[in-house]
Amino acid sequence: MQQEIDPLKVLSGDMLYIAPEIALTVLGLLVLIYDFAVVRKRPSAERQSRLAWLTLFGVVATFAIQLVMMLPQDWGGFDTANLYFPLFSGTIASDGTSSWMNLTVIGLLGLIVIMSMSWSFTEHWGEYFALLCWAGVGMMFLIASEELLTLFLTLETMTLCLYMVTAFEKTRRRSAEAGLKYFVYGSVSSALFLFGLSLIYGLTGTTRLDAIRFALVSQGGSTGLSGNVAGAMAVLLVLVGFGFKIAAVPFHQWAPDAYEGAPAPVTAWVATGSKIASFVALLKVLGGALGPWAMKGTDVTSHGWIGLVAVISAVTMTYGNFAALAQKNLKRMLAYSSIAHAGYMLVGVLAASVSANQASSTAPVLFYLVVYSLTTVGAFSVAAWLVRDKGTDQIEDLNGLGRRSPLLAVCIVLLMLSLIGMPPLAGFFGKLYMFMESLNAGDKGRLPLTWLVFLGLFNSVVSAFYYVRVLKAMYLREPSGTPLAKAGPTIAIPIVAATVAAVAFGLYPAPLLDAMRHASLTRPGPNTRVGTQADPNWTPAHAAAEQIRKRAEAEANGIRMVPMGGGSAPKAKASPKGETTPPKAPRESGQPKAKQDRESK
Amino acid sequence: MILTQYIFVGLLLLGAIGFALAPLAVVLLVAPVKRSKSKSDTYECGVLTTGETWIRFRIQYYIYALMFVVFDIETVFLYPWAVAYGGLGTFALIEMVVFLALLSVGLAYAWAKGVLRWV
Amino acid sequence: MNLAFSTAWPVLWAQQATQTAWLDEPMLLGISRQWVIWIAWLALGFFGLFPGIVAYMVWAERKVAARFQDRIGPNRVGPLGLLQPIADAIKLITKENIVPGSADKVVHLLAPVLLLVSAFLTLAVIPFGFGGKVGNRLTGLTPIDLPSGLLYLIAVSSMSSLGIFLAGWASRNKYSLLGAMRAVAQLVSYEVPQVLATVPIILWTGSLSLVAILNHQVEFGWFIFSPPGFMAFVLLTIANIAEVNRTPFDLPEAESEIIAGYHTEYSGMRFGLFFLAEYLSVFSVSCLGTILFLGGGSLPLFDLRDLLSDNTTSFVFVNAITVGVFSVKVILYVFLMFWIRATLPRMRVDQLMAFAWKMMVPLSIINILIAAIWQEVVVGHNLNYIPVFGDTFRGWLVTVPLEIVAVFLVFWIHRVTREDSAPALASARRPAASLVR
Amino acid sequence: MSFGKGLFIGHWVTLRRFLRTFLLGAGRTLKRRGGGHQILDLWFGDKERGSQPTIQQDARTEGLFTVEYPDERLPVYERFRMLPVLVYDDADGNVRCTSCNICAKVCPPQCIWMTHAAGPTGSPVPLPEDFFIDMDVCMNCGLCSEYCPFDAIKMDQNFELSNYERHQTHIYSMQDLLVSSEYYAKTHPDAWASADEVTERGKVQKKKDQRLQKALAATKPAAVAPKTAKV
Repeated sequence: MQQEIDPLKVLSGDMLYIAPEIALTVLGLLVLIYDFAVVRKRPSAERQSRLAWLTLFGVVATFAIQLVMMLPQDWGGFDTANLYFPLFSGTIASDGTSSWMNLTVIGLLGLIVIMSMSWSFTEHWGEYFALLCWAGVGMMFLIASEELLTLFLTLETMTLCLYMVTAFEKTRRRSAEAGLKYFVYGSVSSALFLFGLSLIYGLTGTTRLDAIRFALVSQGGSTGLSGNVAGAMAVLLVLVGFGFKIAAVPFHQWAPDAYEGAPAPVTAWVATGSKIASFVALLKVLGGALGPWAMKGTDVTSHGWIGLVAVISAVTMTYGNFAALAQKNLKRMLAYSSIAHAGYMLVGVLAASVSANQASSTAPVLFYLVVYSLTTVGAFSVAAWLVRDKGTDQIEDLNGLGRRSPLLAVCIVLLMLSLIGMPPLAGFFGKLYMFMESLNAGDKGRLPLTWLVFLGLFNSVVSAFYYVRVLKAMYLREPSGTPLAKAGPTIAIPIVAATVAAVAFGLYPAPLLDAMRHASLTRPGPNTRVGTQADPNWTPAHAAAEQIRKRAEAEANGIRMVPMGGGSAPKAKASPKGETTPPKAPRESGQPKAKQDRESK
Repeated sequence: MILTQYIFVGLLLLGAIGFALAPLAVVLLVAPVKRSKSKSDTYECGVLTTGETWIRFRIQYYIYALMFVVFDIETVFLYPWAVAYGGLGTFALIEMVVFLALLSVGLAYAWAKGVLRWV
Repeated sequence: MNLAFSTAWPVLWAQQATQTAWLDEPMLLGISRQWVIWIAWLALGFFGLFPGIVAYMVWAERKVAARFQDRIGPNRVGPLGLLQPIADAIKLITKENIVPGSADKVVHLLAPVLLLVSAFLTLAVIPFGFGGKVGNRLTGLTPIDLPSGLLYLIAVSSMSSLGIFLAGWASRNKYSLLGAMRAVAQLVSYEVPQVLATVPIILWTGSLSLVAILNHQVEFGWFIFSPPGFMAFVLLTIANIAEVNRTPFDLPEAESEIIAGYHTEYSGMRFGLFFLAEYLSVFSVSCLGTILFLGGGSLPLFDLRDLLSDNTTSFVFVNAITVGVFSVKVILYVFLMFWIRATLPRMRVDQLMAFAWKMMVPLSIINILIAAIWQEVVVGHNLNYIPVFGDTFRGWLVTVPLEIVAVFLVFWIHRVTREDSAPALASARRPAASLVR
Repeated sequence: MSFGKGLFIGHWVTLRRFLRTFLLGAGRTLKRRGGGHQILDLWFGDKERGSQPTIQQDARTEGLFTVEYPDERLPVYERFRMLPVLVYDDADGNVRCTSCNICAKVCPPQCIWMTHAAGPTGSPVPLPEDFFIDMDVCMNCGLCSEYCPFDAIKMDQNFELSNYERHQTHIYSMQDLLVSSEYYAKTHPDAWASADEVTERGKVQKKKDQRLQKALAATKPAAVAPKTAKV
């Protein structure tokens, strides 16, 4: 008789793994209730600061929860950084990538909430902070999603919240215009994206990412897209959806207006958070699920989406950089620079799907994502500073900043250099790893990718010009008009944090890269089928045991595994004969009796 | 077996439409038709209509429609829970309390924002 | 899923399987028995008996409303005015059908049809009697026994707001448009409590099918006899009255405000269809209320099921009684609506909306929780447990105070927020009081 | 909890009225107060039913108090005014009206006019030759009967005056207006028995007797002259 899987026990088990997301949702609700219940009568400024502090406190708490989740098991954590847990019958999975990226997203949210305290650009503070948190929840679920429907749902949650928050500066018409453009463009592209997903479901018969890859591999090995029109359509439409999200060139028209119109903290959140989540999803869908369609055999230039993505990446890089050259407005310039960075990261995505050691090839992209988003938050807080004092965000308003607040000016210089990719800073290492990764593609694929790498370097040089223009304004120009007021803590903290990150990861990139490599390793290998909810005796503990076995294989073929944070290697040593001793059940106390007996069978 | 029962619904639908249109057809045969200009313009207490009738609605109706959709979806989620309630443990009750609490916060929020006041 | 739940379902399937065999053998002229039954239902029931019932409900309403006002009511057309409905019908048919020039002709015609169709469809699922008996379960004298009967009912009953709005919009008249918008806003606001009020029923029965609900009430007693059940009954009745646009809530077609609401531009038989649809939905809504809370055709003390055996005479006899009892209950329910219509004045539109969202919806949500608590306290978690008196007493002990607290809470919140939200009104009242003193 | 108390009281009041219509008053049985049975009445009922006022009721009547007008009638109050009529003493057929035109002058809508009768010798005689009231114009105010010194014109109580044609017949001539004093006595008993009308009648009777005596006296001397019927 089919054994009873008690859904509720499994569900309650899984809830613990999405504790950070739950915390953030509840935080959003609390902020909302606090706004309309307690501080409704207070003046807007006081409401802003109280709600901001409440949100900040909540975000720090969520950061702590996420950190605890990532501690290794014997320290009481769930070791999510090293283990892969499919949750809610496989729709989302908590693994290394999702843990690390959650950490980054929550950190960014903290910086953005701090930045939002600098000046009052709206009265609906309750809704503003709640929407920021819920957009964060959407991002975290998007990063963790393992299945097309959940992917679409979480993508929509994130973007819907961002549409609304973009239009929150009711006093300025530009904000409404930005919100509307973002919304109209977004809804059209998400409709096409959905159509693409349905085509993929039609072709493969399943919506789970690993099952799609499995189906494509079993359908015809890696024959790429030759003669497969429906497949090509599906890939094109999916690229439309993702192109919009990461603002790649053919789908970037909304980005400059939306970035410029929206209030600076929101722009930062859109430029960083939504990009991180979209790129991780892109890696999972293109790199993971649609891998077999990438290219025929190892020939990069054959039928497959590699060529298409390469072209998009090249065009995005060059367009982003050359358009940024002509910009007078800081936020618009940063918008085009973020398009350019999207181009670079696409190179990383390409590298990830063609490079030899598939398992840890996504590490450079993740590294670059983290570094890029931290530095961009710093850059946008400069824009916030401008808007707060001058109301406009032209670059020449920065004139003479070098003399008035030298410390912050130095930080801004470092940020800009890191964005260019100068050697001592993190930006350089990000690009370095990505381009190295794309160079060690298979022998047939190396030539086109080398062109791409060359184009990337050339663009970095071009980008130096418009970043340096900011420095020129700060140091070589006399202050014109009213000088910028002293940047309060709410502006200084994001800038300093971003600079510290850029410098620290620049001087000593190894730990971040290892963490990212570790993160990408915990993802199930390209061809393995993850135990799905269907088989009866599946439990999180069971998945953990399988992971241990997988890491044993990885160690067997020579990839050194150094877990981040010096946690001791997981206790259960996998003996070479492949027979594994089940590890300590992850949750002694919370485990109902019946389940433990089942495990010990 | 279940699906065939909907055939009856189809039959009833057609029958109902027929039952509604039949008298209207009889009216065509029996009722007098004396057209006149004044008889065919809209009746507004005798005053001639001015301006366009199909105007844009007030935003009030849109928000009520949204509120309705939210609470209708809530019911759609409540139904399966209620059907399966017998077989589930008290955990289901706690989970549903959380669900209803979330929605009540939504209602309270709308209430506090003065959306529910029909102006 | 524990034992009770997973086994209940196959039994239902098995039972329906045996039924299909019996239904499929040809009965007359080669048509299978099932189709014959359906055609009988349609010809006799839906397009014969029900319009008759509805026509004479109109007559009954006028007589009862008259008697409430010490009048006699129609008594000229035939003995006791019994031919009045026929006279009305003839008048409506022979009247000229005026359609405004600027109206949208097709939609103007379709709106009443849609309304009538939605009223008819709600009756397709209602078990009027006990029907046959399979094992211990009654199959219910119902045209079709859908396993998701209640869901079907909600879907169909929300079609009526569509019909009303089409009528208002198509007749291209400012007043009818205004009336239609108000009507739809009201219908939409009262559909939420109506639907939430049915959730406790499903909670206790464990199934959406109305026949299962009937069976449950026959075995465990009517749902109205428990505090959450009674509160749900009150909520459902109020929401039903609002759904059907009857008196305390008949603002959308209030003559005093907006000529005749959404059917201003309708005359002749099209207006007749509106009238027929309204009374048909009164009938179907009261049937629904009776089935859900008053135990359909079952008598409170005497259990008719054991009279049921296989031969047709017992089938006819028992079902005759149940249909009789059912119609008595429906008549009482409809009389309640007539009674309310003869007593209460019309509600102002903002009070009407505030009542729906600020009192009915919170109350129905709280009532669902209290119903779950009642289920926890009285029945516990296996569906086959027959609650003994001790349990029900404990249930009452727990839920009655909860209900009272819930009602007071809701009224108190409303009173507090109303002060807050209408300061002008409140302050206006106070000086007047001082003048009086 | 005063909130909602009104609901229950209101419903109780209406229900009580509803039940009382069945328990007391006309609603108790299916019989109509004006005779005839509610159910079988319309086709088999006796035709002239409903000509006599059959129902007595006032504000304190409980239960059903509908008067089904054509079949049941409420008595009309004596002072009810509906269109004036001319009174003639039925004892001797003497038309009281002396066509003095006071009523024509006093009538607010001026809807009375008359022509003076001429005696055999052409000299005016205190009688109207013809007397017209325009029914549509008359507003039943009763001023004519107030001012008439001879109690000649009185207000009648017949209100069922509908007819099929409204141009010719709505101007009542004297033939339509003349009504016997016995009919007046029957419809206005109190007024007929009231002191001033009795004294008035007495005076008129006395004057009539004097005139009769005078006429007889005038005819007696010429006992031989043939009696001229002057009256």
